[in-house]
Amino acid sequence: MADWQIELIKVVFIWAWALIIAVVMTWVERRASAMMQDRLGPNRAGPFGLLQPLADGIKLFTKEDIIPERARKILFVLGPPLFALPAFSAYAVIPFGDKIVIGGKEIILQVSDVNIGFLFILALSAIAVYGLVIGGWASNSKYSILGGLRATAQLISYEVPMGLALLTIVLLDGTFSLREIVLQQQGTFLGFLPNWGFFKQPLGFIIFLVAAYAEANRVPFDLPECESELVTGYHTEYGSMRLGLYLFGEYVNLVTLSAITVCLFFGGWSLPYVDMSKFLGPVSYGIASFFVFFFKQAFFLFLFVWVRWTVPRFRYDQLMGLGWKALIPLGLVNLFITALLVQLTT
Amino acid sequence: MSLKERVANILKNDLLEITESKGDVCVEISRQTLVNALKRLKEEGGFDFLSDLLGIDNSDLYAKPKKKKKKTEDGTEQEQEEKGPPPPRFEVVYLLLSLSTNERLQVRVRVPEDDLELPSVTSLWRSANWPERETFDMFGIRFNGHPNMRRLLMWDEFQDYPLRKDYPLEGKGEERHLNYNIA
Amino acid sequence: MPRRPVVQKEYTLGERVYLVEIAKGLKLTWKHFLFNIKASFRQGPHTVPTCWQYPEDRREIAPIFRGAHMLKLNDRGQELCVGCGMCARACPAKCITVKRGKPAEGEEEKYAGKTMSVVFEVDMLRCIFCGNCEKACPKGAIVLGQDYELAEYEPALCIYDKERLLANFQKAKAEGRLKPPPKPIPVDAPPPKKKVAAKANMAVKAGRKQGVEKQPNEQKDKETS
Amino acid sequence: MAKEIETVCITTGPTEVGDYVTLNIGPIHPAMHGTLRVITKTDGETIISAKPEIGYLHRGVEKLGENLTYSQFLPITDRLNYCSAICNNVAYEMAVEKLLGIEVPPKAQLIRMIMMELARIADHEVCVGILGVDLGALTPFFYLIIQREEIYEIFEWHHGARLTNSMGAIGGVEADLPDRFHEKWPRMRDSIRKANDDTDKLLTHNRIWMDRTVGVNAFCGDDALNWGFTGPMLRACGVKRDLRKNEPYLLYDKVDFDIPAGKHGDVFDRYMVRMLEMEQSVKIIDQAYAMYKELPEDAPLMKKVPKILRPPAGQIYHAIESPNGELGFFIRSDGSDKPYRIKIRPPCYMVYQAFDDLVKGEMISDLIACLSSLNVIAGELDR
Amino acid sequence: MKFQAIHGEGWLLTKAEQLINWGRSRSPWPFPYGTACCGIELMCALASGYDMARFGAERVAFTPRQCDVLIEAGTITKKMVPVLKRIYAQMAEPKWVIAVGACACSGGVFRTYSTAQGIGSIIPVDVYIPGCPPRPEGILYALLKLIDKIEADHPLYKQRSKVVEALEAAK
Repeated sequence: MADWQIELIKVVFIWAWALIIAVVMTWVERRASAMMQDRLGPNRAGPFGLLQPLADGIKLFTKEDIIPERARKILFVLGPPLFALPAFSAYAVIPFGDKIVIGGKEIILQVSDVNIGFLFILALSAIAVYGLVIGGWASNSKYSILGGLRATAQLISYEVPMGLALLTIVLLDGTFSLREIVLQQQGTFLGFLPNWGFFKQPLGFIIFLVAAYAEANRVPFDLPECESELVTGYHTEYGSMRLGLYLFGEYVNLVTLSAITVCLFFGGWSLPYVDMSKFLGPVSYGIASFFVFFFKQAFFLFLFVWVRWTVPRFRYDQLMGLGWKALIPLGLVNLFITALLVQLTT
Repeated sequence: MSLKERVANILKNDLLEITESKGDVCVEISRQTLVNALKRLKEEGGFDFLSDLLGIDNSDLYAKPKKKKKKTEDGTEQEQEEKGPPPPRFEVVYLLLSLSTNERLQVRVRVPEDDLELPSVTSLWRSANWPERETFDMFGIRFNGHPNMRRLLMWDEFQDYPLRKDYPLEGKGEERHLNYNIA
Repeated sequence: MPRRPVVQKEYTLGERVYLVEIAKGLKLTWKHFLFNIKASFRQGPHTVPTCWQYPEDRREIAPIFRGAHMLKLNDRGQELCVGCGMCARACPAKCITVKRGKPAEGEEEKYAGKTMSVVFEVDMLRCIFCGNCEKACPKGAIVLGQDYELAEYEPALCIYDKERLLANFQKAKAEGRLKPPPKPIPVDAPPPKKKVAAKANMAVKAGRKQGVEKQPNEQKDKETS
Repeated sequence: MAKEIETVCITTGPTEVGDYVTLNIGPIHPAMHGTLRVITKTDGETIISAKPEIGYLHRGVEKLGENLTYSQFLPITDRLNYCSAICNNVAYEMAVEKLLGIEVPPKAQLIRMIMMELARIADHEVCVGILGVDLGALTPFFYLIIQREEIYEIFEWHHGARLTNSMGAIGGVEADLPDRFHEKWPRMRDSIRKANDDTDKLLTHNRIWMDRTVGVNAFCGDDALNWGFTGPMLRACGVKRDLRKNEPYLLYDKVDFDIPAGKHGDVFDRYMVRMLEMEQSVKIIDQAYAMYKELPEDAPLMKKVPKILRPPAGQIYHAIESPNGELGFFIRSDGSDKPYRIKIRPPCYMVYQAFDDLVKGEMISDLIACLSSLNVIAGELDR
Repeated sequence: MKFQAIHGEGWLLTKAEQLINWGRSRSPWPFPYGTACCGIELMCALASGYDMARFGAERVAFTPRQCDVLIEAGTITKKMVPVLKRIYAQMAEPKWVIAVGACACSGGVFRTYSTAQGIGSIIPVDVYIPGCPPRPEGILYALLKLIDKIEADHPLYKQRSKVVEALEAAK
């Protein structure tokens, strides 16, 4: 197989995989939330209701497509894909496994190992905001525009603490490449802890996680949608598959964010204390590393769901207050101390 | 001192009539002295809480021929009223409450049909705000000095006053049409 | 401009740092989650104890639940309704139409009383299921049953005629879902005790005559007392 | 009844000058409970003014009451505050009984008390649950609604309906406590407490919840009295006033319970008052049930009343403490079998008219929180 | 094989119709237009005890653009009629309406000056539920009836006949 063929297969595979996780996530979200709330959740479409997302998809596809008369039509159409696509693209630089040897060829389980993968992700997540803002503005509805405004302010101000938290990891590992970072996180730290970003940077992790929640518009930071205040916020005027893209984009976002979390703070595909490559064959090692990564990712996906159904949501000004008054100073202090320690130890 | 006596002491000459039914004391005062009398009741009598305010259309009550002659207090009273010229059609009842003694007092004012106006008591109790609007909405009694004398329950274009006795229960077939230009 | 009290509330340290209380909350939802996950693997439609999976797993309906109406037959299969129209008068929604008539020649056996209802219609769309008709009926003929699956595509189907009401009764009888006879209500009344018994009887089943006779008596009692 | 808890009040709020965005909220809006509408002027997210518009559920109940007999009107009262229909039923029955001049037997009074307190719990559960939903915490709502289902089951077995109960009749109640109640109550008491505990764990000390509620829409006690507030709303402002204590009816003077009161009248205090009141209701039911057990089994349930009620002419006002506050019925009778005029004094009507004052200067999110904590029930608001 | 969506003919399009119906019937997102008492029972039907979400009727959104089934629970007063009309007009096709309870079906006990006597004369209604209010089971039963109705629908055939009509009109 030529290289480009392998690359193509990888691209198709990772897109499909991200899609599948996102689709399954919608089902998990509904069933898990139901279980937390002492009820059952969708269980009629297919076994255990697993086909529920499919049914929703079919329904949304065949629904009438309404573009409000006074909406900005081009922007209205542009909004949803602009929101959903960057999250997909960000998945390209995530190493979802170590490497696999097939037919004597060593294949890296990553679409492309960009040496600035880190910045790429930050840039893409900034683009996704436009999807919300454009959607909110183009709808020509007051609720939508409020949602869009909230999205802008929220996502921009949480980008900063997120960046600060990520910078500490960069400082520690000395690279922007996600693959390099994961490789650096193998082994142990202080002799008994896994050498993960989480143990080296607990504060950074918390800041990152909070910022990730805000980035993904999840409760307690789901102000742009805010069911009870803004009807459904920025996508109030959207129906049919455009709405589907927004909802779906949200889950793809979750998938990407949880993948980043795993890469940066939880050692990617590696298991703590155990080096899988020593006792597994080249093929099975590749598969095993893939699944290790997946299970770690699944935990964070579940955490997203779990937190959502537990806490109330912030108020707009409190949210900004938390971002600017708590997370950014904390992030700066954390960055400073980390820099100092790195400087002292090397 | 019983409630009746106390109220009579406070109201003095403003008191037109005092009745009691099943323990509920009802005082009648005239339109002209209404705000003053209520103010005195509030400040001197301790009736500092306005529970509610309501209108009554008495047209049916006086028009109806009495089927049975009852020997209760109220019955004889009403027969006496029937002898004179028909009393004013509308009546507004203020339900007062004393928070310190937990006594309740009804104050009623009669409003003739040709001059449907009353002074507003929103300056005394802000709780009279919506009840007064509702009384206007349902009976057409205007309250002078009310900050926002508009219809409350029915829509603005509605013409009639539904709780009047001559308005049919099932309405006159009004429909609401909305032009969507929200100013 | 409104006046507002100055609010000063001290937050404890645990409250201040967000995470402690959120962790407690997460623990609670996790407990519910685990419990329900375990429960959902149980056999049968009623898995999670707090959720009734409606079409397969139905809740027990109280025997006195006020659902769809039915017209009762007595043990010999005769219609109890005499078409007096008391129910129609007692109904606040005015949803019952009754027309009184004499049974046709040779059909007297079908009816318990000397008269019967020629037309008996209940407009289910109007009905508010308050049970006033049941209370008003001197013969105990109209009863609110347990049926609650009343949805229809067409409003016309929701107007129950006499056949439908009788069929409701037959169905309920076949399924053994008949309402138990009402318990006599203990009434606080001055002696003689005869009247208490009479009232209690009336609630169950009483001749129309008795009812008519009793009413003015009662009223007189009331007025003199 | 003076204010017992002192708070310092200051005048604050935005000035109504300038060009603002008009935002129409409702009547179909997730937080507007279906029929409320508020027209707000906003400066960014800050509310400059909020004018509630009501009447979207005005069904002409009072006019209808003039055209129905006394016993026919009873089912209509269910549809006022449909979250706790029994309180409406009992309030109306007691008003008519006052007009007739009869007193119901003690057993009936106890049953009424038990059922009313259950209804109060159910009402508060919905209010707290909806408050949670509107502030983004959905899960407590589901825990509370299950308790409500249990309470409904008892209602259903007692008088045959879940929501619009039409409980009892004028002169007493028609059925003794059902077996279900005897079986279930000991367990239910615990499960009600557990559901409240769960809600408490998820919300009360959560900083996000506290930030959203503490100090939001704080209101002064004397203002509240002037506006005609009653019930939990008034108690949250620090005025300990409860008709069950102040003007005892039924057998409330024979049971021992506290009146929970807040301090600032903010959303948090209202929430806490409601939570604590549920606890008190459980206590009242326990005591009433103990008293009930002492009565003989065949004790009378009904006072003898004629089939067609013709109360003597006169006008009365009778009020009880419904879950939302003072629920009063003013009835004027002209001696016929239909009331001449019925006026209902709904508690949330008085509270909701102060809405502009309550939310002025707060943010849109606070408006939602405020509205949910007021527990405005459109049925009794518009009648 | 005929590529025509006539009922009973055209295997492919019949299958497609079945697929569409399957999707639509398993994901009827409700618009809870709960105005009065029935709204509370609707809430119970949506909440834990009965859990309407089992049928896919989840994601309660209050924006008409995103919903399929308008569950009209409660009284519609004359003041509300224009709002209801507008909400219905804003919903995207295909849309269905369930009228819950006596007030929505016929005005119920409120035969008064301010109450609209049923929503059937205002917007098309698919399923009527008597009851005041109906039990949550009654609401679920109606939802199941609606699902049956959706499954018996011929969306593509309808679409085709619409197109045909439009073409003929153009001629």
